[in-house]
Parts: sequence; structure tokens; C-alpha cells
Amino acid sequence: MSVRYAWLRALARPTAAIGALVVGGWLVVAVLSHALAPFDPLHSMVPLMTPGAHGPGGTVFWLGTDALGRDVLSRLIYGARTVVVVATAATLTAYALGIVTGLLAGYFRGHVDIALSFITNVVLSFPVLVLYIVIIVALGASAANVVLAVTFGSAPAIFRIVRAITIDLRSRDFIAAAITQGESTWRILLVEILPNASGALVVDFCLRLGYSAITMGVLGFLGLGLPPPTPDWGGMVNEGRTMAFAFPHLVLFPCLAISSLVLGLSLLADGLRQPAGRVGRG
Amino acid sequence: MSEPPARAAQWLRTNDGSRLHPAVEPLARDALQHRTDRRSVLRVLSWLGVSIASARGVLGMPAAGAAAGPAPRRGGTLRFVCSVQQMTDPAATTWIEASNLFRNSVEFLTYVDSDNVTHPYLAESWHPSEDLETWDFKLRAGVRWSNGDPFTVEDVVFNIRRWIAPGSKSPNRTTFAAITAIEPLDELRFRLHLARPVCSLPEHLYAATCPILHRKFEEQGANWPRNPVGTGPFQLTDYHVGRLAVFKRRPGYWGQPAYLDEIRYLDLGTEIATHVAALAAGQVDLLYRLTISELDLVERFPEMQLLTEPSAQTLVMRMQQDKKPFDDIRVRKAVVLSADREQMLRFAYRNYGVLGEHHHVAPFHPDYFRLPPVKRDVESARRLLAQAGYPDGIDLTLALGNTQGRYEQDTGQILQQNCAEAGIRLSLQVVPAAQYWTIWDKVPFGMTYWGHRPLGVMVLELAYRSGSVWNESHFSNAKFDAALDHALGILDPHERSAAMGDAERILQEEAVMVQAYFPKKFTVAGAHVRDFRADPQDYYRMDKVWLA
Amino acid sequence: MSRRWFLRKAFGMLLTMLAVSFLVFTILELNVDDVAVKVLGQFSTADQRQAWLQENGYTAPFLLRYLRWLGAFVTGHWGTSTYYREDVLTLIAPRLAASGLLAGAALLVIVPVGLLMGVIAGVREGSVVDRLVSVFAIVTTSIPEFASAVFLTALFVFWLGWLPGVSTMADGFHLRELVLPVGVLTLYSAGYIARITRSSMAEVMQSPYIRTARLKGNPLRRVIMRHALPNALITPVTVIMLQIPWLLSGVIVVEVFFAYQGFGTLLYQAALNTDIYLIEACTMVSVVVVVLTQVASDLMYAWLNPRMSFGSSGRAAGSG
Amino acid sequence: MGYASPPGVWDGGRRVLDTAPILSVEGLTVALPKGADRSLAVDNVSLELRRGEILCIVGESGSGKSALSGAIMGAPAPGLKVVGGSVRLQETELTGLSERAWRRIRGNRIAMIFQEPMAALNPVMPVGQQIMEVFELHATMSPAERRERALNLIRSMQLPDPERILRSYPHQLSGGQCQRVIIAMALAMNPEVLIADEPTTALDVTTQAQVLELIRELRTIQGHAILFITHDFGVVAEIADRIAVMRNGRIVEIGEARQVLTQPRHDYTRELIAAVPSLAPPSGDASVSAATGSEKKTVLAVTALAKDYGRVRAVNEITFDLERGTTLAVVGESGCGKSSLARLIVRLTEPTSGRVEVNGKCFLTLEGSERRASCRAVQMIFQDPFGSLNPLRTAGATIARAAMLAGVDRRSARALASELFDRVGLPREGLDRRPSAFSGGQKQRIGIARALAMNPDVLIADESLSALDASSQAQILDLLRKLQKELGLAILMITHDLRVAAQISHRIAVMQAGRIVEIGPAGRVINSPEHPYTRELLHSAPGRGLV
Repeated sequence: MSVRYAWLRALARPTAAIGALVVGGWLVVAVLSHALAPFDPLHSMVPLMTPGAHGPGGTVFWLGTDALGRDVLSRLIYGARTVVVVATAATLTAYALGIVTGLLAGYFRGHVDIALSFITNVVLSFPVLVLYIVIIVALGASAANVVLAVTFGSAPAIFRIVRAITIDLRSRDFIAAAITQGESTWRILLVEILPNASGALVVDFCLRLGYSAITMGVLGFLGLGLPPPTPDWGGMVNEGRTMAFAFPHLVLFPCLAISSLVLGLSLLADGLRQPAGRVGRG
Repeated sequence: MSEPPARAAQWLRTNDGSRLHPAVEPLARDALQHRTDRRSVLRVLSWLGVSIASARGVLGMPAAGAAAGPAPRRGGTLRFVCSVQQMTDPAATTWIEASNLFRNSVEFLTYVDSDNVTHPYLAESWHPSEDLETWDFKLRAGVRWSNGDPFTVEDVVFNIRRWIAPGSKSPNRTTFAAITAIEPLDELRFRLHLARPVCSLPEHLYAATCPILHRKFEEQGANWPRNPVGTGPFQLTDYHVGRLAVFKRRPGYWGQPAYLDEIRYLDLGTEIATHVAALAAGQVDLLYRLTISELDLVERFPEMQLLTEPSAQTLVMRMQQDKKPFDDIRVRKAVVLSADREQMLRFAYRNYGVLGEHHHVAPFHPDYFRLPPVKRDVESARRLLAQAGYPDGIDLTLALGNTQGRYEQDTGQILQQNCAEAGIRLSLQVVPAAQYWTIWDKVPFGMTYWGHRPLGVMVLELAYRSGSVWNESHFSNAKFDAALDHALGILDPHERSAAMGDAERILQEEAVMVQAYFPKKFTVAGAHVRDFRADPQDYYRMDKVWLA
Repeated sequence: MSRRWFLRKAFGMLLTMLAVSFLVFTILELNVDDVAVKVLGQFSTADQRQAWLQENGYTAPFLLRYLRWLGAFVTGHWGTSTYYREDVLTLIAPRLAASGLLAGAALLVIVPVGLLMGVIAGVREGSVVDRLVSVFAIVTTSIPEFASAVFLTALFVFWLGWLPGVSTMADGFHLRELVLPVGVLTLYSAGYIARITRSSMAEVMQSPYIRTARLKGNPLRRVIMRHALPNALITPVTVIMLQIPWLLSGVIVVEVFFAYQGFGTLLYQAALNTDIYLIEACTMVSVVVVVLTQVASDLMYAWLNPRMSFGSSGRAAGSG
Repeated sequence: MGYASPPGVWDGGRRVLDTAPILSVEGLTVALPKGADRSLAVDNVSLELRRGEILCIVGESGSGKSALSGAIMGAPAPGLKVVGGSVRLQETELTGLSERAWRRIRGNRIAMIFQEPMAALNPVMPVGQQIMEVFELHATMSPAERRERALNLIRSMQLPDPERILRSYPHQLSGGQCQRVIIAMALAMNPEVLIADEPTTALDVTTQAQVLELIRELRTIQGHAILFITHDFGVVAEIADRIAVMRNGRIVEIGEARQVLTQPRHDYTRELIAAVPSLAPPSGDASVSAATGSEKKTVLAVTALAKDYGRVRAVNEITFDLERGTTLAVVGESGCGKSSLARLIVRLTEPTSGRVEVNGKCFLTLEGSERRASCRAVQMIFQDPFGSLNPLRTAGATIARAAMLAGVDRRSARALASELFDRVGLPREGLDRRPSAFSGGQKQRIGIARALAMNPDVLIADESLSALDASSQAQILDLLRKLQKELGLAILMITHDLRVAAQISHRIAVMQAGRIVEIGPAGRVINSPEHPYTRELLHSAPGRGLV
């Protein structure tokens, strides 16, 4: 069965199926946030209503309202859009950076490899949060800076994965064949090596998306995330934390949201890992 | 009190036995005939050196603070959660928390109680000249510094000269700009010469930045925590910024010794919910600050004493008139007109507070003058914007630092929603608290927290007089300064509030700021903490506090 | 694998630290007058700042300043913090000890729990236990630290009231205050360790030498203890070593949430206050920790895995 | 280590010690898990084994021979289950035993020798300790006595410096030495039955010969009963007393070695024997005429080619010529540098010194586009069929791409691909399928088609047959011969198997430690080798009995 069918067959596996369902669900919520959200997430109505309370004009605050009287459910829905957009953007930029450097280092080895690996090592040994804060305090909090910060955090890890795969594939005979047949280096990298690495990379992409979502949550939690009033899960936890004792709904629902998204992504990654990564037993 | 007013005046005495100031007798008569409220008259009399006991007798007011309760227990350590801030020179310290720390060890010439009545402190007595331009003070005898030196007029002269010196970084330079010279008369007496009459001078001497430091303070490095010499009831033993400060009771204090053995100030960071949790777990006894978001948490613990106090503290969202686009008054007016004060108070502070009127003077300030009510008018805001050349709206940025708590950011977000209705696209630039204090007077449109001041005039003096050290809005208006000087010179509270009206009106017309509400002040104490009274200015004297 | 390997490792380590120090110094002290404002406060006048810059040698060329700073750093003069007004070294020491205590306590729980789960799941691959451990691992590593902190606090502080909500150690050390932070750390990383141990154990159980051990007549328990474990624990142990840097500077969220005065909060506060000298010192300390643990984990790997051991007694004359 | 027994067919002169069988297996049946290609791994197998006898079980992979050995040891591979029949070791019936009882038998009364010697030993435990463990399990001995017994065992395995071997880790020993340690471990408790599961498959020729010699002595001198499992009929011919041929879990033929080898009754046995390429070069036109063809044109000339890896000189001053339409086989054991030589010629690795000329033009100094244009002349096919093709591209696309690189336009490249598919004997519809849909042999054919797409003058085959089973090897050899005749291809065949070299090459070069020790016409090198190393190679080649 060719590789394409492998994906479909994998998705049938329970872990991947649940993961795909959860992630798909949040994706739909993010895309259709305008339609799904019962209220305008930025509009203050009645402060600190408990979940299920009735709002003005027969409406119901299913998940209650926050300190500023904004509907928590609507902010969760729009928060999904923020997370999906920003986390994906960050992960894609990190991937672009990681793949290019990883391929070059893995294929050419020698000085290129030593230099790039050293830079990665330096960035990895830098305390990640100081990196985030320095970037954000220096440039000010905005979606672009969060993307930059998250990219800086994930690119080294992606570099290492791509480099390892490239080194392994480079020793395979079909690359030697391509070289002896006069294939150009760029074609070998992009047509022969990268597609074969895609299996493992897709698995890591799912995990990396999860880490980016967590990082955004942490930044929001520490008050370094997106500027108010952007609905952002981490920010919601940060805002609601002080009143959590009396109004747990302010923090529980955003935490459940982010955990479920990341769990979905991890399950998806784990489910997809079988056909692409580990050689079947026996 | 049926005593005929004329004869009543004769019962009044001054602390130093000097002749009564001519204004005293008419003021007492007005109070007795109920033409002005007796509390504000008592306050003015205390300025003029009249002994409070005699004044209360004449005006028929009960002796203040005759606490009947159980006898206070001596001893014990009080753990006070309060941020321990970076501080070297008390005269230039901007934060109230820091002033509360050194307040235990260094004292003031006068003491203003929570009813705004000025009492003798290091100055035993004082009396002003008729034209209120010369003030004679007599210091308390037998007071010793913690390093053994005697407390003399030399110390006071060193301090006052230091405040009003041209290079001084202390806000006192503006507050006491009127003082032209200080003339020591003898070991314990000195005279102050003023350029213009300032009736409330004794009350100003109790401002947070006016403690009397030892005369060799600057010679010994001008770093008080490192060389904590003081005349007060406690002695500072160790001071670590951001962590801990410890004061122990000092033997040989001139006054009545404090009840507590030791006060430990613990800096538990900016998360106030953490402080409440620590209080609930019995790890601490007293919190310095509680904001609206922790209120519901505290209500869950009935044994905790929730102390609340109306306060003139407020959030000032001011626009710098010398920076684009705020140099155009129509833009400023549009912002002020679109602000919905009720909504801000309701959502950001859950109605625990009093509405402001965009001029920083609180309704309960004695010298407040009621102006016609402020109405929100989005339509005219939109029209003004169009006239100013922004037909399809304008992009503005409000910088804030949540220095006192999350309600600052919430207030900002309500303003954001309000402005949106008028076509103003307001974005919030939230910076870490410490970071905000480095840019608070530089950002064109910023939200700054201002602490309580007993008098409206004190606030306007500090924040809006041209060239004042803390004039963050770079507001400079000759008519306003004149109105302020005029108000400062008037003794009679009734007349003074009329003069204040002009100053308030100018601030409103010039649309200097959006100042929506005066949030109530909360603090909370453990069950066993006794006689700790919340003070509107947050000036906590700890020597009367004891632990049951 | 020999002394040459160790020298090359040490050189790499040194170079990494130098590179990071240069990066940190450039980010924070390239712009000179920012430094002056930070140190003298926003009320200092321009000429005061200029005088201070002059006096502290900030007018020298950038590279010279960097070398001077590096020299000072190596000899222990880390400067005074602009926010705390205290010597940086005396600030960092107690905080490092606090975080070390938290990290130690966390490791004491994470390592046995993680390894035990991993081994049991690895031995009985495909069994119910294995599936349970995998699900536990995936779920716990997917919940961000601040979310699990919220959940645990809601459960143990707000609802059951068994534990204090805060670990400020305000009046002395209380073990009860460590329980929740360690709980959150364990939840987050025990699952990760279990997963790695499980896959390593499962792989080893399939290898030929385990079949040899069984066919020699070893009972299953002995096969696991004498043959499987020594091979299977090599990777997890090195991964555990790499958790140490995370436990020191990475757990800022947990320390901030519980107001635990550790190294993480100090780093966070320093960064918020852009407290230049403190950030430089904290960054260098965490880099040193990262690099040292990397070397330690390599040494541990070589020690556990004779194939990599250096200085072994030469190779028998085998065919190439 | 001399050669005790003379070469030649083993005439079965063994001494049978006693008639009663040590091990008797009746109707043993082992079930495969659901979803396997057949229901039973072992189907109603019966056999007997006596002391002092080697019973060889031979069959292709998947015939169930390993499942049988596992069942006899009471430890079938995961998923397999013994569902019937009995296994009796002298008087004890094994099939029903409890796990505890089985443990007293494994390693004590029945011991096993494994296929992958390096992997069968615990990498983190010294080998001596692994031997002594057997004594711990099955005997009560003091540690010093255990150590002494282990040393004696190592000494009896003719291993150098037993003290150091005792302390060494497996990665510090060679494949051969590890296998001797495993045999020592098996002999520790002097078991009644020894099961050897493909013990020499992973070893190279000379080491394989020594181990087989060792096992033969175990049978004749110490009278062990040995069950020898292998897929290589050459080894069977070398060592077996009796032979059982297995196919799909059933024994299709069992009998005395001489009778099964010379007059096999079952045609499957005949097929297996025929598939073993014989050592004698084929007579007839192939080898002789091409060499003396009229236009003798040298297509490849290699002079003094050398390559250093640090201080080691892997390829040392190699010089040879290759004429059009002829095949030169480079033979040598693993590590002699033959693969490095191939990679140097196609410049996958840059040589340290020496010249390579293709059709008279110097090949090594070309750079950039000129180099890419000229590399058409020399093409390579590789050893590992699974790694030689890009798994994501269809066979047709891979071949067409090669053609395009040689300058053919896209449309005609597609046509050339399908034409080459026919030429290498692959079904047309396979063009659009991915490599994973093909067998090992078919993948090599695609590799060949890809090489031919560039119309090369020289084809280098680097161990291209070693990963295939006997029948596929034979087919590929025929294909290469046919292509050589039709296209006049020059072939450089790199192999470790003398038989393969004998079957295809006109001339043979023998390499040892980076140097060519002997080169000449195939017939001459095989029948009257001049260099002692060549003689040793020829002598060690198993299955001489089949000549």
C-alpha cells in the first residue's frame, strides 16, 4: 500500500482518530468563530455571571461572564482563532527556518554542519523564557512578536530533527544513485530527501503546534502575551487567576480549552507515528 | 451647646500660649451657628495652632479616639505584607509603601489623623502671623536620635533647606515653593518666612516625603536603609529590597513606647491573591493593599477584618498637550466626551467607589466645588474628531502598567470599548509595572495611579501646576496657576472651594485627562490584629497597633 | 572515546558559554545610555548620566567593555542589581538554593515514578497497563504547567482545603508548601520520562540478547533485572539529566503561580524590570547549568554504555 | 589453526554412539497468529536425533525451521503457540512442562547457538560473566570454580588470551570470537542436545569455515547430538550427517546426507540444490570468446587508485583494465576495500591519489556540469534493494528521470522507461507502482533498468546479489549476461561470493586488505590459484561437495 494510504489507514487508528476529531473540532470553531460565538467577545455586559446564568433578553451565558462582563464562551471561541492563527504561523516559520538549516547541515556536514549546530546549541542553552521576555519587552507585545518568540524557541529542535533525518537518508543508496546520475544538489535535497522526511516531520509538526499553543498560554499567563482586549486563552487565565477562588469558571474553561487542543495534537501525533516512524514489529 | 458664640471664643487656647489668630474667633462663631460644618472648622483651627482639646470643648465634639476596648497586650511580632521597594532618600521616595516603612523610624513635625486634624508631633506647638506669611514653630524638648544625638532645630533647618534647594529632586520643592527662608530662633524654636500666604502649611508638613532626617544624613551617604538614624519608636534592623524589612522596638523613645516588639515587612510579589492565601494560612497578619478582584476571596473568610475607607486615590488617563495628536484640544475633548465613567466604575471596580469629574478633585475633598454634571456625548465626540481632520476615526495608544492591580487594565479596556463607539481605535500598551515607572511621564497618553491626598489643592499643586516635578501631562496654564494660588491663600473652607471651582473648570475645559472614578481603598487584617486603622492616605502609624 | 573526546567536549562547552555571554551582553549593554537610565533612575539628569558613564568606563569601545565585563564575571564581581540595590551574587545564591531544593524534591518523585511506570509498561507491552501508562503520559504532557497548577489548586486548596495555596515560605520552611509545586512538576514530566522509558524498555525486550538470556534458563524476573534494565535505562537516565536545566530556569510558571521565591522568579522579575546586571548573571548561571548537565549526561551515557566508554582496554584483533 | 580434515565430500564416516534417540519429536504442530499467510508455522513434524549426529534442517526463510527450534526449546517466538504433538528428551516429555520445569532444562539439557553472534550477547555485561551465569543458574559452585570452568571453556574454543576475553565486552570481540563465546556458553552444562540456528550465516567465509570445523569436532570428539538449522545448502553439504528439508512448515524429505545430496527424491530439494551456483566457471562461449573478441577496446582503466581514512589506507594502489563486453569480478572478504573501490570510481568519495580513465578520458578531474554530463558512462547498481530506490517515486518515474538526466526529452524518456521495463523482465503495469510493491529481486531489476536508462559503457554491481535468495540471484545473473551480450556492457562485479564470481566473470581479481593480490582469467584463478589467500578463500567456500 503506498504511503498516501498509510495516512488514511493511520487515521482510522483510535488514538489518531480521537486526536483528529478534537483538533478538527477546534479548527472548525476557529474558522467559524463569527458564526458560533453567541456574543461579541469584546463587549462588556454583566460582570461575573456564573455559568448558565441568564443574560439580558433571554440570552444565556453558558460559561458565565468575566470580570469585565464579557461572555467567556465567546472569548473562548475567538481565543481558538487566535491560538490557531498565531500558533500555526509560529510553527510554520520555525519549520521553514529549521528545515532549510537542517537539510544543509545534514547533507553537507563539514563546516556548515559545525557552524549551524553550534548556533543551535547556543540558542538551546539560552534560558528560553529570558529569550521570550527580552524580545517582547524590547519590541512590545504583539502577535508578530509572539510568533518571533515562539519561532526562536522551536527552530533549534526542528533543526536537529531534520538534520538527523537528512544524515540518515543521505547514507541510503538511492541518494548515491541520484548523485552518480548527475542530479543537482538542490533537487536531491528537495525531491529525494525532504519528501521522505515528511512522515516524521508531520508527526513533529503536530507536537510542535501543541508546544506553540502551550508557549502562547505561558506568555499570556505571565502577562507577556497578546495585548488586551485580544481574546487569548493564556491571557484569560491570567486575568481570572486572582478571582479563581470565588469564580473558578474564569480559569477552568480556558485551561480545559488549551489542554484539550494540545491533547488532541499529541494524540494525533502519536497515532500518526506508527506508519511513518517506527518499523512495524515482526 | 447653648453657649453664646461671643463668649465661647474665649475658652480657645493656643498650644504655645500665643495670641489667637484674628481669623479663629469668626470661624468658631460660624461653626457654632451651623453656617459651616464643624469638622472643616476644627481642621482650620488645628492649622492655626489652636489646642485641639479646647477646640473640641468649644465646638461640642467628643474627644477623638477614646478607645474603650480591652487593654492592649504588649509584645509580639506583626508580619505585614507590603512590597519592600528600592529607596535611598525618604524625601524623594515616590512610593507610599516605602514611606510607611521609614515612618516607623523617622518622624514628622506634625501629625494629621484620619479626620484630617493636624496634631503636634516633633513640633510641640506653632502659630502663624496674621498675614499667614510667617510661621513660628517650637520643637518638643528631650527628644534623642537613635544614635544618641539630641534632636535640635539644626536638624529641622538641614531638612527644610534641603527640600527647597534648587537642585532638590524631592516633590517638596513644589509643595513648599512658598517658603523663602528658615530662621532658627534658639535651640528648639524656628521661624518660616513665606512668599505668599499658605494656610494649610502644618498639614503639608505631614506629607509622605517630609520626615525629619538626621542633620548628617547627606554626609553619611544619603542612603537611609544603609544608615537608618531616626527619632521614632522603631529601629530598622535589616532591609532587603524585594524581600524583607525588619523593625524592632527602640528603647529610649521620647514618646509612649510601641506595643509591638517587632514588625516584619514581607514582600510577596505583586500577586495579591497570594497575599490573601498566605493570610488565610496564618503565615502573615496584615496586608497593605487589596484590590477589587480579591474582595470575593476575602469574603470567603469571615474571621478576616476587611477594612474599607473612601479614598481620593484614582486613575488619571492624561494626554500630554505638547505631543501630537493631543496638541489639538478637539481630539482631547473627543476622548473625554466618549468616556463612560459609570461603566468604568461598574465593570472595573464593581461600583465600590465614587464617580470622578475629569479634574482629579474628589467630591469628599473638603475643598471640592460642585460643577455642572459631566455628560457623555458620543455624537459630539465624533463631530469634534471630524472637525479636527479625522472623519474616519483616529488610532490612539494608551500606555498602562497595572501598577496597583488588574483593575487598571480593565478600566483601559472599558475606555477602549467607549472610544470605539466614537470612532477612536484605542489600543492598549500594557507594560510590566516596574517598566511603567520609567516611562510614566514620557508617554503621550498614559494611565497613572495617584495616591490619596487630604486636600484637592495639594493634588492640583503637585500634578498640574506648570513646571511641577510630577506634572506628567505637561499641562501649563497661567490662569490655572493663578486660580490655584488664590485658593491656597484662603482660610475659610467654604470660600476656598469656590476658588477651587475655577481651577477644576479649567482642567475640564482643557480636557487634560479622563478621570473616571475614585476607587474605595481596601485592606485586610487577621482576626488578632487590634487598633490598626485604615488611613485614606495609607499613612499607617504602627506604634498604636497590638496583637491580641 | 578517550581523553581527546573529553577535551573536545570541554572546548565546545566553553565556546557555547562564551557565545551566550556575548549574546546577552550585546542585547543588554550595547545601547549605553539605556544602561545609565536603568542604573540612575528616570529622574537623573543627562549630565549625571554622562558622568556615570565616564566613571564606569562605558565610553570604551564595545569589545573592550565586553572583555572587561567577562573578566569581572569570571572573578565573581557580578555587579549590583539596579532594582534590588543589592550585590547580584548575594541575591542569586539563596534563590538558586531554593530552586535547587524544589528541583531535588521534584526529581525525587519524578524519577522513581517515571521509571517504574515506564519499565512496567515496557515489559508488558500491549497490555492494559501499557495502554494506561501511554494514556497517562500523553494526557499529562499535554496539560501546560499553569493549567495543571490551576486544576490542582482548585482541587486541593479551594475545594478540599488540605494544602496552602501559596509557597512563599513566609515564615520559615514548611514541607506542606512544597507539595503542590512538586505535584505540578511531577505531573508534567513524569509522563514524559515514563514514555521514554517505556519505548526504550519495549525495544530492549525485543532484542536478541534477551532471548538468549531466557533460553539460558533465566526466570523472567532475573532476565529483566540483570539483562533488560541495565540496557533499557541508558537513554532515560540521560534524558532525566537534561530535565535539570528545565527544573531550574524553566519552571518559572510554577514558581510565579505559587509565589515560590526561586531562581525562576528572580529571572522573571529581572527580565521584567530589565535589571541588566541581574539578567546577565542569571542567564550565565543557567547557561552554565545547561552546559554542565549536558556534559554530565554524556559522561553518564558513556559510563552506562560500555560501547561508548573511553579508555577501555583496547580492541581485540577483530576483522575490520 | 590448521586444516585437520582433507577437503572433499564427507563420506559419512561418523561413529553412531547408541541407537536410542536422545531427542524425538512426533507430530509437532505450531500455530501462527491470525492474519499470517498460512495457519500453521510447523505442521505435524516428526524427527529423531541421536548422540554424535548432526541433523541439518534446511529450508528457505519462512519455511518454519526457526519456529520448530523455538518450539523444541519451549520458547516459541511471540504469537506462535504449540498446539499438538510431543517432544521427548530421552525419557522426559517436554510439551506439557511447567515454566519452572522448562527453566531447569533450557541451557542445561538443551542449549542453543544463535544466528547474530554480536547481538545475541548482552552489550553491557562482560562475556565471561554471561558464561558464568549458566553455572549460577544450573549448578551450585563457588565463584572461583565458576570462573575456572568458564576459562576452560574459552580455552577449548581456541580463543586467544582467555583472561582478557573473560573481561571483554561483546563490542570488543569480532563476530567469530562472539560466536565461539556463545558456543562455550551452550556447552557450559554439557547439554544432551545442541540446537544451532543459522550459526554461520552472519560470518564471513573464512570464519564460517572455522566455526563449522568446531561444530564438527563437537559431534565427533564429544559426541553431542546437534540440530543444525540453515538455508545454505553449501553449509548443509559441508556438515550434515542427516538432512531434513522443510517447506511451508512440513518436512518434505528426510534421510542420510549422501542420499539426499546425490539422489534427492523430492523435486523441491532438487530445485534448492540446483540454485546453488557451482564453483566451476561455465564452459562454452561466455567466458572465453569475449576475452579474445576482435575489437578489444578498454572502456575503463584504473591506475594506482588509493584512498586513506586517517592513518588507514583502505584502497592501496589498485590498477586494472576493463574491456567492452567483459566482466571483471572483484572478490574479497568484508573490509578488504572492494566497496570503497567501487565508490571511488564513481566519485561518491574522492580518492587520495590515482587515475581513472573512461573511454580514454580522465574521469576524476572533471567538475560541475562537465562532470554531470560525463558521469553517464559509468553507472552503479547497489546492494540493499530496499534502500536503492526512492520509496515515494514510482518505478517508471525513477527510470524516466534517469533518462532525462542523460539528455532524453520527457516524452521519449517515458517510452524508454517502459521499453527498459520489458528488457529487464518486469510487468508493464509495474511502471506506476511504488517500490514497496516489488520483491527484492524485482527492485534490483528496476535498479538495473535505471542504470541502463543512461546508456552506460560500464556497469558496477556492488554486492548486488548478496541480499537476494538463491533463485533470484540466479535470475539476475542470467539477466546481466544477456544484457552484456546485447549491449556490449562492461561489468565490474563486486562480491564476496566466489561462486557468483565464477558464474559471471571473465576475469577475477582477489582483494585483501586494500590490495589486489591476484588477477587473471576466471578459470585459471579458480582451478589453479597462485596466491595462498586465494587458495584459502577457495578452500573455505562451503558446499564443495556439490561440485
